[in-house]
Amino acid sequence: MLLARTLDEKFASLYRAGKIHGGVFLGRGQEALSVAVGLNLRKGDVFAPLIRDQAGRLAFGETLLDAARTYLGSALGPMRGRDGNVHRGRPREGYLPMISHLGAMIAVVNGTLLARRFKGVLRTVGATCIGEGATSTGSFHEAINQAAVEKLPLVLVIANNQYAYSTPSSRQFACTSLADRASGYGVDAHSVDGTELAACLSVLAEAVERAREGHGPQMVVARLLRLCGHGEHDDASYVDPRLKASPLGRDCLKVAEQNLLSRQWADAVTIEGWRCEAVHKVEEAVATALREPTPDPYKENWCALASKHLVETHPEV
Amino acid sequence: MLLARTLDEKFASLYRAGKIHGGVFLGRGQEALSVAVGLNLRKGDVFAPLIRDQAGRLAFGETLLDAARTYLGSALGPMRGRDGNVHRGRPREGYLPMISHLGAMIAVVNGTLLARRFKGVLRTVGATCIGEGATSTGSFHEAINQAAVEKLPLVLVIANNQYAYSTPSSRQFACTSLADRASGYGVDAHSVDGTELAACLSVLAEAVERAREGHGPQMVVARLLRLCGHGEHDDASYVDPRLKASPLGRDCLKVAEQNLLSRQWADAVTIEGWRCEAVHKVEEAVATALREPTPDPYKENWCALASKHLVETHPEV
Amino acid sequence: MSITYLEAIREAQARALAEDPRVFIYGQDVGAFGGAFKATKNLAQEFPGRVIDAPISEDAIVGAAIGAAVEGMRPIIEMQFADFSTPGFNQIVNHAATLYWRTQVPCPITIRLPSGGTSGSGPFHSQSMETLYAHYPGLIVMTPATVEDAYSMLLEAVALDDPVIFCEHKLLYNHLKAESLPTEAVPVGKARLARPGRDMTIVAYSAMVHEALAVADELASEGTEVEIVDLRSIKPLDTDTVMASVARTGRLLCVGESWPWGGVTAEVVSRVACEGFGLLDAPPQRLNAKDTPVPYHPNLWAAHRPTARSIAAAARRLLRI
Amino acid sequence: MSITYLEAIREAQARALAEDPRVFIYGQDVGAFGGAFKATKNLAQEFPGRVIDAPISEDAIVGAAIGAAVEGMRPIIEMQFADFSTPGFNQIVNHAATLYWRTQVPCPITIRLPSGGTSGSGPFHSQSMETLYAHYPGLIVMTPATVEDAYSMLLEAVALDDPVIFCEHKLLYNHLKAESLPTEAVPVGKARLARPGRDMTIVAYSAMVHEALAVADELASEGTEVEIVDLRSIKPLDTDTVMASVARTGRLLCVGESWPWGGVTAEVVSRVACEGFGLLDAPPQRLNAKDTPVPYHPNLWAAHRPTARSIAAAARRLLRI
Ligand SMILES: Cc1ncc(C[n+]2csc(CCOP(=O)(O)OP(=O)(O)O)c2C)c(N)n1
Ligand SMILES: Cc1ncc(C[n+]2csc(CCOP(=O)(O)OP(=O)(O)O)c2C)c(N)n1
Ligand SMILES: [Mg+2]
Ligand SMILES: [Mg+2]
Repeated sequence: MLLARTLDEKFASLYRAGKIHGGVFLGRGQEALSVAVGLNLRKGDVFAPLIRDQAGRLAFGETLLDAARTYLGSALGPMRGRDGNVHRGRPREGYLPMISHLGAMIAVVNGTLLARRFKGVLRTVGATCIGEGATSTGSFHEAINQAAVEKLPLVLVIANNQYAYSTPSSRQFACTSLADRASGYGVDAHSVDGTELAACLSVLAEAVERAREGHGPQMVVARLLRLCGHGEHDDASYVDPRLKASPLGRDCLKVAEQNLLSRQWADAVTIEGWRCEAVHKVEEAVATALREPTPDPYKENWCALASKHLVETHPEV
Repeated sequence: MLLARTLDEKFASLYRAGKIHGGVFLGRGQEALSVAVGLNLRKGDVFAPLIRDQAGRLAFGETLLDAARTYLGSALGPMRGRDGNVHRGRPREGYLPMISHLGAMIAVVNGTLLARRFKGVLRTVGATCIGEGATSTGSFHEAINQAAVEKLPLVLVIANNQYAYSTPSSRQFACTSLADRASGYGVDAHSVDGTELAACLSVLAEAVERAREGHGPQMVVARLLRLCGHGEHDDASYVDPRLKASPLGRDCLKVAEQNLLSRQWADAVTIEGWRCEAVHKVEEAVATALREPTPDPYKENWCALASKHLVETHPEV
Repeated sequence: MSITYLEAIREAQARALAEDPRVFIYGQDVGAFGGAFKATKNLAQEFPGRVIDAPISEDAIVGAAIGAAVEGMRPIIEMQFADFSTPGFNQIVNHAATLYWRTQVPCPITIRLPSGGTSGSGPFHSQSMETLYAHYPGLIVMTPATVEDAYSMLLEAVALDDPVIFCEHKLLYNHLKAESLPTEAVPVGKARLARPGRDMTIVAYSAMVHEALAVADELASEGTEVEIVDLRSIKPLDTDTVMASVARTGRLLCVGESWPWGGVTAEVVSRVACEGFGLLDAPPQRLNAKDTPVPYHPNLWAAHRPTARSIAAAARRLLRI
Repeated sequence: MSITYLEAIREAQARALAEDPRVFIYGQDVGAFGGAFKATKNLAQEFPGRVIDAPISEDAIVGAAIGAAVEGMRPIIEMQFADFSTPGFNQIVNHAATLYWRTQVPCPITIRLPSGGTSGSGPFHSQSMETLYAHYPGLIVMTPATVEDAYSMLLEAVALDDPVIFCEHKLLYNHLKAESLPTEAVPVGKARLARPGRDMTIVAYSAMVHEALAVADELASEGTEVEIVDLRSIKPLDTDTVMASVARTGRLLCVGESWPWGGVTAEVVSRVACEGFGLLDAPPQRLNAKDTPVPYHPNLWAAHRPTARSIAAAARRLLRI
C-alpha cells in the first residue's frame, strides 16, 4: 500500500506538471481495503479493480511499469495508448480492464467464473471493487443477483467512501448500511472498517475463502473516506469537515504505520527505508515510461475487429 | 375481480377465435391482489399496472370499453390502434400505459410523484405492479432506490407468481423472500398471501396509507401462482403440479366466493347474478368495440412529434 | 424433407454445441422451455448444462457472456426480442465491441436478436436494431434473409472471433422453408445476387429481400428486369457487389425495414453516390419504414413498413426517371 | 463582456428556471457542486430545490423525467458524459420517444449530453451519440456549434413539447467565446450558412463546423471559396438549406465527428443524392472519424477524428474531380 500511495502521488505530481493527458484518479485512503483484496487473491483468480485500486492492482501482480506506461501513454503499455489511466488490465492474466460505465465489471467477472465452471476449473474466485455510488446502477443489481442465482465465487467489495464525485451517500441510498442489501440477494455480507489494514486483511481473507469454498457470492462493505478529490482536477471542497475529523477520515496508511511502530514490528528508520525504496522504484518506472515511444497514428492499424478480413475500408483522404 | 376475470376470459376466447391480433395476457389468479391495489387508490393518485392487472385497472377506473377497444384495435380506443392489448392507459388521468420493457414504469411513477411534490400537491400516491421476474432488471433497482432516496409515496407491488414466462423463481433470485430486499433500500416491506382477497385488501390499504402519510416507499410482496400461461399462446405445461396443488395454487376468485358463501355475505344466486351482469357488460363492451372502425392508414398522420412543424417529410412514393 | 428458417437457427446451434465444447447458450427461457420462439427447442435436453435460463437481466446476460468469452468460451446469447436488447446495449457497444481493440483479446460472442415487425406486435416487439449496432465500431452485424443463410451465417457467427449481432427476422421464422440445410456457404462479408436483372438494382436485406423478389416477379411480367442484391451482412457491407450491380443497371433503389433517418439505406446510397457516382443513370432512391414507432394494428403496420406494393411503386417511379 | 459556450448553457438554464416554474434540473452532481463541467454552477443556490442531485442511475433519471413531464413539468437532464446515456438509452428511445405517439400526451424533456472527443479522454468519455438518437422516431436532436446556438437552442429545447437530445460539444465549452448572448435566434429546424462560398459546400455540425471554417480560410487564401452549412439540428435535418447550397456550388463534402457507418454524413449525402442528384457536379464526399473506439492518446485521437487538415485534403480532392 505504501508503493501504491507513492505511485499515486507521483501521478498526481505529474498531473500538476501537465505531463499526463486526461484525468488522474487516486486511491488515497482506500489502500488498506484495496491491498487486502489483491493480497488475498492467487494466481488463477480473476480481479476487476476500479479507479481507486492501485494498491490492489499491485498486490494482484500488476507491474509499476504497466501502470506508468498506461498513465503516460507509452506505446509499449498494455493498452498501447488506445486507452489510458485506470482503464488498464491484462485479461489473459485474469486482470480485467475496467470500462468507465460503473457497475459493468461485475457481470463480466461472473462470466469468467461461469466459464471456469464450464471448464471444470475449481477453487478460483473472482473479485471486483466498486464505490458506494455505483451501487445505484442497474448493472450492480443485475450482476450481484446473477452471481447469487448461479452461486458463483464472486467477492464484491464495496468501498463506501461517503461520496460519489460530489454526491454524499445520503443522496445515493436510504438504507442504514449497504451490507443490508446482501440478504435481499441471498448472499453473505461482511462489514469492515476500511481504515484498519488488519481488519481489511482478515475480513477479505474470510470472504475470499468462503467464496473459494463454494459458499457463493460474498459482499464486503467497507466504511472509509475518500482522502482526495474525485480526480486530481477536483479540490473536494464539498467534503464535510466533520467526516474528515471523524474516525472515517483517518488515513489507513498512517494508521498502519502507527500500528507497526506501536507494536514494534518496524521502527521509523525501517519504514523510512521502505518509503525510499518505493520512491526509487516508482521513479524508475516513470522514467522508463517517459522515455518510451508514444503511439504513432501512422503505424496504428485502426482496426476494431479480430477478424481482419471483415474490416471495412473507407475511402482514404 | 369477477368483472376482470370475465373480461379476461372473453379476451381469451376471442383470441382462440382468431379475433385478436397479437398476444393476450391474463391476470388469472392475481385478481385479488390487483383489485386490492386499484381499490385502495383514489382519484388523483397514479397507477401504472402491468400485464396481469385487469382487475386493478377496472378498480382504478378504466372502462370496459377502453380495454375492449385496445385489445380489438378500435380506432376509438385510447391507443387508437397504435398500441395494443395491455399497453394502454390515460396518462392525463394518472393511469400510465406500460411499455413492454420490464421495470421501466417504476421510475416513471417516481417522476409523477416528484412533479407533485414540486407543484405542492400533497397526499397523492403512486402505485405500480410488477412480477417477480422483473425484479431482476436494473430498472427495478434504480427506481426503488431512487424512490427511497427521494422518500416518495410509491407503492411497489410485486406479484411473485412463481414463474417469469417459463422460468421458475429459483432461476430468478436466491433470497428467501423478495421482501428481504426492502431493508437494503430503506423502505417498508409488506408480505401477503395473494390468494386471499381480504388479506390483500388490508395489506394494500395499509401500504397505501403509509405511503400517503409520508412514510416513503412501500414494497408489497404477494405469494401466488399464475393460473394461466404466460400469454394465451402458452399452455404452461412447465408449471410444477405440486405448486398447483399447494395453497399457492388456489384460485383467489373461488376463495373469495367461498368466503362470501361461508360467511353468508352472499348466496349462490346473488353471485350467479353478479356473474351474469359481468358477462352482460363485457359482451356489450366487446360488441361495441367490434363494431367500431379500425385505424385507417390513410388518415394516420404518421407523426411521432408533438411539434408538428419539426416533423421531417420523406419523399413520398 | 423441408426445414424452416427457425429450424435452421436451431440446427445451427445444435451443431455448434455438438462440435465445439466452448459453445453455450444463455438467455431467458432458452432452457427446458426452448425459448419464446422455440429456437432452442430440445437443446437443453440434448446438451445438459450448456443451455442456461437467465434472469431478466439483459445487462448482466451480456456482461457474463463477455467474461466467458475472455476465458475462451463462445457464448450464444438469445435476446427474447431484439427490442429488449436496449438494457444490454451498454455492455454490447461499450464493452464487447471495444474489448479486442483495447486489449487484443478477442470477444467471440453471438447475440441473437429476433427482429423485425410482425402484425399485431406493436412498438416494443417489432424493432429492427441493426443500424444502431452497425454504427458502433467492433461489431459484426448479420441479417440473413434465407434459410440457408440463417444456418450457415449463424455457424460462422459462432466461429468468428468478434462479437456478432445476429438479426433474425421473426416474420421469416415459420414462413420461409428450404429443402435442406446447406453444405457450403458464401462467406460472411459477401452479398448475394438474389436475382439477376439489367434494368435496375434493388438492394435489400432480411425480410425485405422477399418483398423485393415479389416486386421483381411483378415487374418481370411487364418486361422490366430487376436485379436484387441481398446484403446478408450489413456490417461489413459488401459495397463491391452493390457497385457491380449498379454498374450493370445504372439504377439503385435501397429498401430497409427500419426507420428513415440514417440506417442501411442511407449508408448504401451514400456509398454508391460517393464511390460510384458515375455508374448512376438516375438519382438513387431509398425506401424505409415510416418515422414513427411500429404500430400495433395490422392496418397501420402494413402501411408502416415497405411492402411489395410500395417497393413496386418506388421502382416504377425510378424506372421512369 | 465575453461569454463562453459553457456559460451560455448555464445562462440558458438559469433563464429557463427563472421564467418557467415547470423547469427543474436533475442529474449527477448538478446541485451544489454545479456539475462535472460546471454547466449548472450556482443554479442550485439560485433556485433552491429545483436543481437536484441524482444517484448513479441513468435509467431511473430518465424514467423520472418522463413521469414529471407527463405531469406537466419540463425537466432538464444532465448526463455526466454523453457516453453514460447508454444505461438510460431504453427509457429515452422506447419511453420518452414513444409517449406522444402512443398517447398524444407530450413528453417535454431536455437531455443534455456533453459530447464529442477531447484529447486524453479515451473511449468512454468522448462519444458523439447523435446518430443513435436521430434514428429513433420521436426525438429532436440538436447539435449547436456556436455560443449563440448553445444558448438559444437550449431555451428552445426546453420550450418544445418533445424530448430533445441536446448534444453540446465538450471541446467548445471553454474555447468558444462570443461577445454577448443573442436576443433573437434562427428557429430550430433551420440550418445556418456559416460562411458563403461558390466553389463547394461543406456540411458540418457541432465542433466540426469550426474545423470546416478553418479549412475555408485556408482555401480562400488559395482562391477557392468554400460555403459552410452548419446543420444546427440533425433531426430535423434542414435538407432545403443543404440542397440550396449544393445548387449553388455543385460540390458537397459532409463532415462528422462520429463513426463512419451510418450517421449524419450518410443521411445528408444520401438525401442530396436522392433528391438533388442533378445539382451535383461531382460525386458527393463524406468524412468521418475512424471505425474504432475513440483513442485515449492525443496522437491517436488527433488522427481518429476529422481535422482541418484532413478536411482540407478531402476538399482539395473534391475540387479536383
Ligand atoms: C454509468 C455511469 N454514470 C456516470 C459515471 C460518471 N462517474 C464516474 S465516477 C462517478 C462517481 C463514482 O462514485 P463511487 O461509485 O462512490 O466511487 P468513488 O469515486 O467514490 O470511488 C461518476 C458519477 C460513470 N462512470 N458511469
Ligand atoms: C427488459 C425485458 N426483457 C424481457 C422481456 C420479455 N418478457 C416479457 S414478460 C416476461 C416474463 C415476466 O415475468 P414476471 O416479471 O415474473 O411477470 P409475470 O409474467 O409472471 O406476471 C419476459 C421475460 C421484457 N418484457 N422486458
Ligand atoms: Mg464513493
Ligand atoms: Mg412471474
